[in-house]
Amino acid sequence: MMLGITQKDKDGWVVLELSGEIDMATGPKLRQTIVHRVQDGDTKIVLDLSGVDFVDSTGLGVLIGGLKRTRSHGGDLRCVGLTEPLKEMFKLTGLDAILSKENKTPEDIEGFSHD
Amino acid sequence: MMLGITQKDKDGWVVLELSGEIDMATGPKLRQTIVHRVQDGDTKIVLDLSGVDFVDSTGLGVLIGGLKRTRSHGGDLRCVGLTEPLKEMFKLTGLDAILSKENKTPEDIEGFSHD
Amino acid sequence: MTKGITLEIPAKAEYLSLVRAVVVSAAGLDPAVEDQRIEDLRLAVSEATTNAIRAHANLGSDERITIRCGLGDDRIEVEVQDRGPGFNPEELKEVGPLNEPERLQYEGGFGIPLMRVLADEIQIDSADEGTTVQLVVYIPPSS
Amino acid sequence: MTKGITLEIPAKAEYLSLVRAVVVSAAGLDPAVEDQRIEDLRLAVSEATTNAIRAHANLGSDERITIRCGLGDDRIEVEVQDRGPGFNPEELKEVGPLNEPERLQYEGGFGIPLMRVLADEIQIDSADEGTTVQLVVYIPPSS
Ligand SMILES: Nc1ncnc2c1ncn2[C@@H]1O[C@H](COP(=O)(O)OP(=O)(O)O)[C@@H](O)[C@H]1O
Ligand SMILES: Nc1ncnc2c1ncn2[C@@H]1O[C@H](COP(=O)(O)OP(=O)(O)O)[C@@H](O)[C@H]1O
Repeated sequence: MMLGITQKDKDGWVVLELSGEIDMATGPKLRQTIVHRVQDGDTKIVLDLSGVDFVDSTGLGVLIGGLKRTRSHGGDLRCVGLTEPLKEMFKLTGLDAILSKENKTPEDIEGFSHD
Repeated sequence: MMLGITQKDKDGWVVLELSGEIDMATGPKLRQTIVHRVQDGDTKIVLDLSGVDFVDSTGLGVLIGGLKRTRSHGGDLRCVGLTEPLKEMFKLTGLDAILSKENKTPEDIEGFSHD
Repeated sequence: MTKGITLEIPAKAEYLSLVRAVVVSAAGLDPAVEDQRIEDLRLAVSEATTNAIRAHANLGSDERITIRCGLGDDRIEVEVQDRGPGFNPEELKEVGPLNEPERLQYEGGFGIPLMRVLADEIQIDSADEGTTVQLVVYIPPSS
Repeated sequence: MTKGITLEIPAKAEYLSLVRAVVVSAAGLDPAVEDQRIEDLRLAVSEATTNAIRAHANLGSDERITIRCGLGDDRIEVEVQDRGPGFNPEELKEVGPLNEPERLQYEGGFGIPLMRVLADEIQIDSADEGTTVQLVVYIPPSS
């Protein structure tokens, strides 16, 4: 299983649509993508996880790393589209409190236009 | 992976909606179902395979056995809803010629009402 | 062959779907392998494992079946090894070619002919101590 | 524990998804196991295997990781065995409980705490020759 990453720009946010699994094999690819975008000055990043059916602790590490990296550059990282197993995982690890912000779709995030 | 079998009666045909895989583990369940229906006098049987994503040679054996059993009692056995891998498999083994009869849905079979 | 994975299962039909899941996962590790070839391998390995399970029917359940799966640069190799009584593949009853209506008088005997059609290479080594079937599917060179 | 399956993989991250597929297949053999518990086991075993792969980082690639999976009447047991340098689970740095905001200053150290939450039983046996993590998930009695 691979991790697919499709990048879109929307209302000042970078949306990364992810599909597959985020683990030790695929995490580095996501980390790199985030690092590059922040280097390019794109510090407001949304991860659309609706196509992701597995995140392990390595994946969590990548998300936390991305959160810290974007925030330290004045931006933010949000996760939307969590499937049930991922919600469970985020709850177990306390990540839900800071990462998902109750957002359900990219459109629910402030600054996103509804079109 | 199990094999699910849902039975329906329709216009004098017994429709068995199958889901899962037909192999050495699950084949006996299908064989028994067919045997019982023929014993009950239901000799015109349609297998709806649209939910089946794997049939091996044991499964083929069950289909051929069912065909012979129904025909020897004056009935017939038809297969509909074949997915691509199954079509391939049926072609390889010559089963397509006698089992599927170009039927795509139960409705395409003569004697079926369109509702 | 690059060193790959080894799977041991009890000789029971209920483990067939797990074997197929492993083969599909292993073959999927190389993105160059086409879906159709993964399907071919899935069915071929399933047939070989079915025969192995049948061959164990009269053995104690401790005797397990071993499936080895290796990904090389240009090929996937899967080996199915049983500890059954063995057989002589040359002496198999000729049941007519696949794909002929008369063939359908038999409800069995599809396994090995199917494996031959599905795999790019097949080798059967059988002796009194057991049988090993090796199946090879080629991977197209990634461009 | 009923005799189950054994899987050997090279210590490479790309095999993690295959290990998960095997665990899901094996647990699914018993219809009494609920989907949520299969998810729990999938993640817990993945964490244990991730640690095993990391522990092999400095070993030759011939040294493989062994995953054993057994289904009993009332439990699924999965054992992940590596040949890494071992560690002392008692001496793990305390990184605070899961589920506390301060916890997020660390990007790692989630693995073992997660396993403890997800599995009904966990046993870690570690020595210089390697580590074996045993994870148990209970199966509710089928009514
Ligand atoms: N692994 C094996 N061990 C012993 N005998 C085998 C094995 N594989 C195949 N055979 C023998 O070869 C015959 C033909 O096999 P196959 O073509 O797969 O058809 P089928 O299994 O339906 O009979 C089997 O009936 C069996 O006698
Ligand atoms: N199988 C193992 N072999 C050697 N050391 C291990 C093993 N599993 C865990 N450890 C040690 O325990 C530490 C904590 O593991 P864990 O809670 O999974 O978090 P992480 O792997 O993210 O550090 C690891 O950093 C490692 O030092």
